Amino acid sequence: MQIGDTSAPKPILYVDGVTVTFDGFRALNDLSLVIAPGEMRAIIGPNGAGKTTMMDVITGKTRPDVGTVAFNGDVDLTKLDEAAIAQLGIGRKFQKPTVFESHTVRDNLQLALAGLRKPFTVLFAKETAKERQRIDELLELTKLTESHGRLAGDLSHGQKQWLEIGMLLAQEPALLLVDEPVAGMTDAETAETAELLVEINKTRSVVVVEHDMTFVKALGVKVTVLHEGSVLAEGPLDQVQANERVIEVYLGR
Amino acid sequence: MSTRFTKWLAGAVLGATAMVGATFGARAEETIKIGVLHSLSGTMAISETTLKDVMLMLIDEQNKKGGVLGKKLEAVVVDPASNWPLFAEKARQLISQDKVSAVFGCWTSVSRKSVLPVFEELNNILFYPVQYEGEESSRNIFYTGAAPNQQAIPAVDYLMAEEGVKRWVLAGTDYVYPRTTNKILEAYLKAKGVAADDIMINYTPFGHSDWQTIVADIKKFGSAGKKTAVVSTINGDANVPFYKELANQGIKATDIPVVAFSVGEEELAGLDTSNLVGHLAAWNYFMSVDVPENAEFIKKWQAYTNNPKRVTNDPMEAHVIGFNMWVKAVEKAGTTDPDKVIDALIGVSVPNLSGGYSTMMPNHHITKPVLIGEIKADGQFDIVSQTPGLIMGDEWSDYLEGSKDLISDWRAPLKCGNFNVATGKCGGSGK
Amino acid sequence: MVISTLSRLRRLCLIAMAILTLAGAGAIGQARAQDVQDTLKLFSGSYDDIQKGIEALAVSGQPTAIEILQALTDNRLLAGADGSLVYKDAAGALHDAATGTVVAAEPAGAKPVRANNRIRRAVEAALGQLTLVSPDPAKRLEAALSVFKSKDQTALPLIETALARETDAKVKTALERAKAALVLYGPGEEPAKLAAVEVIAAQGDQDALAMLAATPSPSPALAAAIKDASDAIEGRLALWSGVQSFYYGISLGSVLLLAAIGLAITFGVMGVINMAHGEMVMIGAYTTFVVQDIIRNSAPWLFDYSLAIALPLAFLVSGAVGILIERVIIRFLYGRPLETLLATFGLSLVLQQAVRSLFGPTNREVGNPAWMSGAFDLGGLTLTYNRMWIIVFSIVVLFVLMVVLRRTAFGLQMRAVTQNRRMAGSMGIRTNWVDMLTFGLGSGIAGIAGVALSQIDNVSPNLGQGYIIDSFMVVVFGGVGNLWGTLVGAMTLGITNKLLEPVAGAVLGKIFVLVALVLFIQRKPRGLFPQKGRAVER
Amino acid sequence: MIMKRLFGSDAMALWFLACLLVVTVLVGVLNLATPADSALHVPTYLVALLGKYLCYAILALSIDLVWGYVGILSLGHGAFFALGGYAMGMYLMRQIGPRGVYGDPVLPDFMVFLNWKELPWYWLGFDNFLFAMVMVALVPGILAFVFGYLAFRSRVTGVYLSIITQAMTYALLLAFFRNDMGFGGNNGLTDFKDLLGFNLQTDGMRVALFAASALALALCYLLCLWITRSRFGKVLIAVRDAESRTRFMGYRVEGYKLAAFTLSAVMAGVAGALYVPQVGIINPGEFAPQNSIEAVVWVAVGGRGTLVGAAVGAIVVNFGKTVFTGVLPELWLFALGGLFVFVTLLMPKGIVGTVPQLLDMMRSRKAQNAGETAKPEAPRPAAE
Repeated sequence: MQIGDTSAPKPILYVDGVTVTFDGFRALNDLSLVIAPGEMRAIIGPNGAGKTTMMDVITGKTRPDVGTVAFNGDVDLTKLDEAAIAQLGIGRKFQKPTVFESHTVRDNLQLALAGLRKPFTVLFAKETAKERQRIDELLELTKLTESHGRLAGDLSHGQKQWLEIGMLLAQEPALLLVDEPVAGMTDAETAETAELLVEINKTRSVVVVEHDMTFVKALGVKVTVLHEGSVLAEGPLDQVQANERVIEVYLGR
Repeated sequence: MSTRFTKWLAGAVLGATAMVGATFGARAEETIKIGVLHSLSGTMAISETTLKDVMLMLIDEQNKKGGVLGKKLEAVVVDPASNWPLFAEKARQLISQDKVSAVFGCWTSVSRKSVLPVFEELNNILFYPVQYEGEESSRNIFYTGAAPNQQAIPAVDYLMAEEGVKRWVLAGTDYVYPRTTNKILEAYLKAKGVAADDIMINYTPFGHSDWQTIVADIKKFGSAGKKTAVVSTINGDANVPFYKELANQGIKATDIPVVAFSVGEEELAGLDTSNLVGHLAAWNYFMSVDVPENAEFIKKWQAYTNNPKRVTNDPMEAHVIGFNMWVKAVEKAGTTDPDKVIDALIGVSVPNLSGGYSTMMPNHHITKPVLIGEIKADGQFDIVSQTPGLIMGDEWSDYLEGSKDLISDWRAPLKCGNFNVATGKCGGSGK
Repeated sequence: MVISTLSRLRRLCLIAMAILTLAGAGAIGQARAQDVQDTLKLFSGSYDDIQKGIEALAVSGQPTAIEILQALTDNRLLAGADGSLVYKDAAGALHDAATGTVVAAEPAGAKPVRANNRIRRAVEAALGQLTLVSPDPAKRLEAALSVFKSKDQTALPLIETALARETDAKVKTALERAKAALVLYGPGEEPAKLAAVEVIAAQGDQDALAMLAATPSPSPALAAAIKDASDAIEGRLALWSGVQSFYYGISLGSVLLLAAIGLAITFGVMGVINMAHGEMVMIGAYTTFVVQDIIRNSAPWLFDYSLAIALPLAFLVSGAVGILIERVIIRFLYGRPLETLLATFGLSLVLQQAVRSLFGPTNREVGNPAWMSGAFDLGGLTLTYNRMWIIVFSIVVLFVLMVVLRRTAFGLQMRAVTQNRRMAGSMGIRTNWVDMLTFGLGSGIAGIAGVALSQIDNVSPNLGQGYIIDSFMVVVFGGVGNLWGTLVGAMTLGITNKLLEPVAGAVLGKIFVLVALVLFIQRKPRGLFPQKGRAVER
Repeated sequence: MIMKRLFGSDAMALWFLACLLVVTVLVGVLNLATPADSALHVPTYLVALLGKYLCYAILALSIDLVWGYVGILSLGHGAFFALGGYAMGMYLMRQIGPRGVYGDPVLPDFMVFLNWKELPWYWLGFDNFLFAMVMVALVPGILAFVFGYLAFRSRVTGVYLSIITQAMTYALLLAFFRNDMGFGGNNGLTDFKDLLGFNLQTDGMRVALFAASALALALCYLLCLWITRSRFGKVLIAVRDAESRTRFMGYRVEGYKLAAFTLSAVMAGVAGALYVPQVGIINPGEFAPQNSIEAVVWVAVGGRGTLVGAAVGAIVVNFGKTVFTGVLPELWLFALGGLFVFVTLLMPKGIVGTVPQLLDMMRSRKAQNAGETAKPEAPRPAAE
C-alpha cells in the first residue's frame, strides 16, 4: 500500500477522504487529516462537527463508508477492530473519564500495561518486577502514588482523568487520542494537564480534541478546525482564530 | 466487621439446618394424617385447587362422624406449585416428616411419574383422581380416575352408533395422555374398519391460544362428505380459546361434534356455552347426574364452599370414591399401616355419585360407569348415554403393541404390576 | 332457532300456506287429528321415535309444528307420563302441543323432551322446510341452507314453490343451490344432475366440495363432471388457503401487537423491563369480567356494550395499578434495568397470587357480545368477527398512541424526558410526573389489550404469562423505542408463525421463529428499526 | 481499606468452605450412623433436600460468575442446567435396562409405548458413564459457546442479550416438550433405578450424592474464586464496569465473555447432572424462563458479585420456598414475590453485602450510645 509522498517521513496517522453517514446524516464528509510522528495536534469544532465520530473511525469503533485510514504509513485501520488497533499502539481517552471503578488505582494501571491480552495467558499471569516498577512510575507521573490502593470509583473527577491518562500511557501507545481532557477541571488542574500532555508529547504523537481555548493556547500546537464533518481550517491557533469562516461558524450559531 | 459477619454467617447456616429439623420434626401422634398434594399456585392451580377443597371437606365430614378408628383425621396441605420436582420433594416431606397415612394428590401424569418412585421407596399410598393414559400400575398408587377404556373408547362407540361418524380428527395437546389415548383410538378405529385417510391427528403445545389454523383444517377435513367428529384430548387452558374459535367459525355440534375427555363443568364455567350446545364430553360422572347421592354431595359442596353456583366435576367424584375406599379399607384392616391398607383396599366397594357402586380392582383401578354428556346452554351436561354396566379400568391397553400381553394383579400370589401372560413372567414384555 | 320478532298471527298464516302447498290438495280433516296425536306421542319415546316424530310433524300440516320444534331445541317441550305434549312459549305460558291452546298446568309426570345432536339435526331440517316461506329473508336463507345440508327429498316441491316467489337475490341463489343438491342426490335424470353439478360448482366452497364428493352412485359422465368441478374448486381453495394463512398471520400479529404495545412504551420508551406487564393485561381482562358480571346481574340489556364500558375502566384500573407500581417500586430503580426486571418479576408473582385469591384459580367467563360473535365469508375465507375487530382495534390503539406521543403536550414532554432528562427538568417539566404518567399509560394500554384478549383467550391468573415472552420478542425484534417497529415486528412474527404452521406444525413453527429471532438479533442487535445517534450510546 | 477487603473476603471464603465441610460431614454421619429414632438423626428426606439446595447453589454460582463479574445477565441459564440434567437423565434411563415396565432391554418405556422400534442415534453411548459425564459438560458448553460466539461477536449486550437468552431457553422448552424429539416429552425422564450400579434409593447413595454435590460446589467455588482473583478476573470486572474502555485498551472483550459464559454453562450443566438423580426427574419444565429468572433472583438475594452470596442466596430462597410451600401453601407466592421486590429495592447488595453493613451500623450506634450524647443519626442510604 502506497500512501502519500514516499520521500517524507511516514505519517503516524493518515486520514484521507473519509465519509461516514448515519441514516442519511453525514457525520464525516470527505475528511482528510495527516499527523506526523511526534506531532501534537489540537482539534476544535462546534458540537456535531464530527470530532467524536472521527475518533471512532480511527479507533475502529465505526467503519467509514469510503476513505482511507492508515497508521504508521501502511497499516489499514479500517479492517481492524478496536482491540487490534489498541494493540497496534493507538490509545484513546474518552470525554467522560472511564476508569474501572471497582478496581483499585493500581489494578487499573496493571490491566492497562502493554503486553498480555489473550484470555489464557492473562488467566495465569503473575505481576512481574518490571511491571511493578512501571506501575510505580506511572503512579508517580499521575500523582496518584498516595491513592494507589483506593478504589478508582472513590477518586475525585480530576484524579480520574489523570488515572485514565496514566492507563493510556501504560498501554505504551505511539499515538494518543484525547477527547476533552480538561472538561470539568479547575483552572489549576487544567494547567497541570496541559503540562502533562506536553510531557507525554515528548515520546508520542498526540491528538487532542478540546473546546477550552485557553487550554489549546497553553498547548501551543497546530490546530485543526472541523465543521460539518470536514476540515474547515488548519494552522497555528491565532491564525485559525483570525480565519473569517471559522469566526462565522463559531459566532454565526 | 468481617469476622463478626462471618460468624453470623456460620451461625445462620447452622441455624437454618436446625430449623429444617425443627420444622419437619416429628409431631405428636394423636391424629391420623392425610396428605393433600395438589398445586395451589402455578399453571395447574386452575384445576387442582378445587380438589384440595374437596379433600378438606371430606376430611372435615369424616371427623364429624367421629373420624377413623376412633381418631380424628388431620389434613396436611402442601403446595407443590405446579413444579414437578417439587412434587417429589413434597411427597417425601409428607411421608417421612409428616408421617401421613395416605396421600391424595396429583393431576398431571408427569407429577404422578415424579412422585411414583417416592411412594414405592417409602411405601405409602397415593390416590390419583384424574383420567390418565394408563400403561402403569404401581403397588402404591390407586387410580380412581378413568383409564382410556373407561372414557375414550365408549365415547367413540357412541359417536359411531348414534351420530354415524365415519371420519375422525384426533386433536390433542402434545403430551403423554393424548399421545397414548390417540394411539389406542387409532388402533381401535382401524380395527373397526376406518381407513387411515379418514383419521387426522394433530398435536399442539400446552396453552396453545391461536386455533385459527387448526379449526380451519378441521373444517376442511370435515367437508369430505362423510360425517366427521373431533376427539379432543386438548388439555386445560387451551380449551377455552379452542371452543371460542370453534363457536366463532360456526362449527356447530350438529355439523362436526367435538367429544372431549378433559373438559368438565369447571372448564365450562369459564365459557359462554350457548354456542357450544351439543358438543360432547365423556366422563364417569357429571354434575347433572340425577340421583340422591349426587344431589346431597352437591348440596354439601356448595354449602362448604359457601357458593351456591359452585360446580362439581369428575375428578372430585374420584376423590370422593378414593377417600371413602380408604376409610373403608382402614376400618377393615383395623390399622393405617400402608401394607395392610394396600391389601385391604382391593375389593372394597363404595357408592359412587352416579347411583352405583365402584369397586377397587386387583389392578388398583376402579370400576366405573361411562357417561356421555352433551353441553347445555347453562354450562351443564345433558347425559345422552350411559353404559349399561360398570366398566373395569384397563391399565395395559389391548390396543398398544407393547402392552397387549401385560396384566396387573396386586393380589397374592401374583403381586405384579406388569405380568406378561405370553411369557408367564412378571416384568414387562422382556424380549 | 331464533324466535321471530314478527307478529305471530301473520306468520301463522304464511306457514299455513306453506303447509297447504306441501300437503298438496289433501284436506285437513277429522281423520288427521288422530294422526297428529300419534305423531305427538312419539316425542315421549326414544331418540329414534322422536326423530320419526319430527319428520312426521314436518309434513303433517300441524299448525303448531314450528312452535313444537322450536320448543324442543330450547328445552321447553314437556311430555307427560301419559304421552301428552305441552310447550312453554317464550313468556313461560304453557300451551297444548296439539291445539296450541293455553293450558293451566303441566300434565302429570311431565319431563322435558331431550334432544341430542341427531334430534337437533332433524329439527333443523324440519324447520328448514317449514320456514322456507317465512317473511323474514334471513330465515328463508337459513332454511335454504338447512335444506341444502339435509338434502331431504320431500322438500323439493316446496323449494320449487319458494323459488318461484323469491325476490331476494341472495336467498334465491341459496334456494337454487338447495334445489341442485336435492336433484343431485335425488332419483333424477343425468342431464338435470349435470346441471346441478354446475350450480353447486359455482358455489366453489368447502360445502360444495363435500356435496360433490358424497354424490350417491354417479354415472360415468356425472363422475367426470364432478371430478372436473371438484378439481376447479380445490385449485381455487388452495389459493385461498394461502391467503387464509396470511390473514391468520395478521390476526395473530394483531394479538401480539396488542400485548406488546404497552411494553413498547414502558420498555421501549422508558427502558423499564416490566416483567409484570402480562399481569397488567390480566388485570384488564379481569376488569372486563367484573364489568360483564355486573351487567349480567343488573342490566342484561347493556351486554352488547359491555366491552365499550370495560375499555376505559380497564385502562384506568391497569393504569392506576401501573402508577402505583411506578411510585412504589420502579422510580427507585431508574437506570438499573436489570434490577427492575427482578423486582417486577417478584411483583408479577404477587399480582398473580392476588388475583388467584380474589377471583379464584379457575377460568372466568367473559362472553362475546353479539357483534363479536360468529363469522362471515369473504371469498374463500371465513373471517371471525372477534378476530377481525381485534385487528382493527389493535391498529386503532397503535395510531391513537402515536397521535398522543406526537401531537399532545404530554407526548412532547414524554419525549423530552426520555431524550434528555436533566434538560427537560431544567425547562420546568416535572420529570417524575411524566415518568409516572408514562408508565401509567403503558400499563393502561396493557389493560386495554386485556379487554381484547379476554375475547379470545382464558381469563385466568395465568393469562399474562402466556404473552410476556412474546411481547418482549416483538419489541426487541421491532427495535426498542419505535412504535412502527413494534407494528412491523408483531406482524412479521405473526405471519411467519402462521405461514410455517401448516408446513411444520404449531410447535416446530414457533421454535423456528424463536431461533430465527435469536439469529436475527445477532445480525442486527438493535432490531429492525434501531434508534440512531448518540442517545443510544451508553 | 484494600487489606480489609481482601482479608474480609478471604475469611469469608474460608468460613464458607469450612461450613460446607462441617455440614456435609455432619449430615452424612448423622444420617448414616445414628438410629432413625434418635433426636440427632438427620432424615434421608433432609439429605435429598439439602443436596438439591447445593445443586441450586452451583447454578447460582455459575450465574453469578457471568452476571456478577462480567455483567452478562443470562435469563437462560436454566437451559444449561436442564441440558446437563438431561445428559445425566439419559444415562440413568439407559441404566434401567430391562427393569422398565415393559421390560424392553434397550428402549426406555416412553419409546415403547410410542411404538419406537430402535434407539435414536443421539441416545447412543449414554449407557457409558464416562461418555455421559463428558456430555454433561460438553452439551451445555457447546451450546453456550455457539450462542455466545454469535451474540458477543455482534456485541449484543444488556437487555437484548437477556431477552435472547430467554428466547433460547423458551425454544428449547418447546422443543423438549415435543414427544417426537425422543426425550420423553412433558413427562421427561423419570423412574431411575441406579447410578454406577448403586441403587439410587439407598441412604448411602443419597449421602454420597449429597457429598458429591457439596464437593462440586466447593470445587466450583474455588475455581470461581481463583478466576475472579486472577488478572483474568480483573479483566472480567473491567468488562462489566466499562466495556468499551477495556476494548480500547486492547482486550478482545468477546473472547473473555465467551470464556466466562462457556465455563459458567458447563458449571450449570454439572449442577443439573447432580440435581437429577437426587430429585428423580428431569422434565422440560426446567427450561421454563421463569426458572431461569428465579435463579437470577437467588443471586440478587444473596448478593451479586460475591460468590458466597450466590450460594447463600440459592440456599436461603429455596429453604424459604420449602418452608412456605408447606406452612403457608396459599400465601407463599406473596412472600416469595415480596422478597424479590424487597431485596432489589432495599438490599441491592443482597444478604452478604448488606448484613455486614447492618452490623457495622449497629456497632456504631452502640458506640454512639455509649458516648456522651446520642445524636439523631441521619438515615444512611442503603446503597452506599
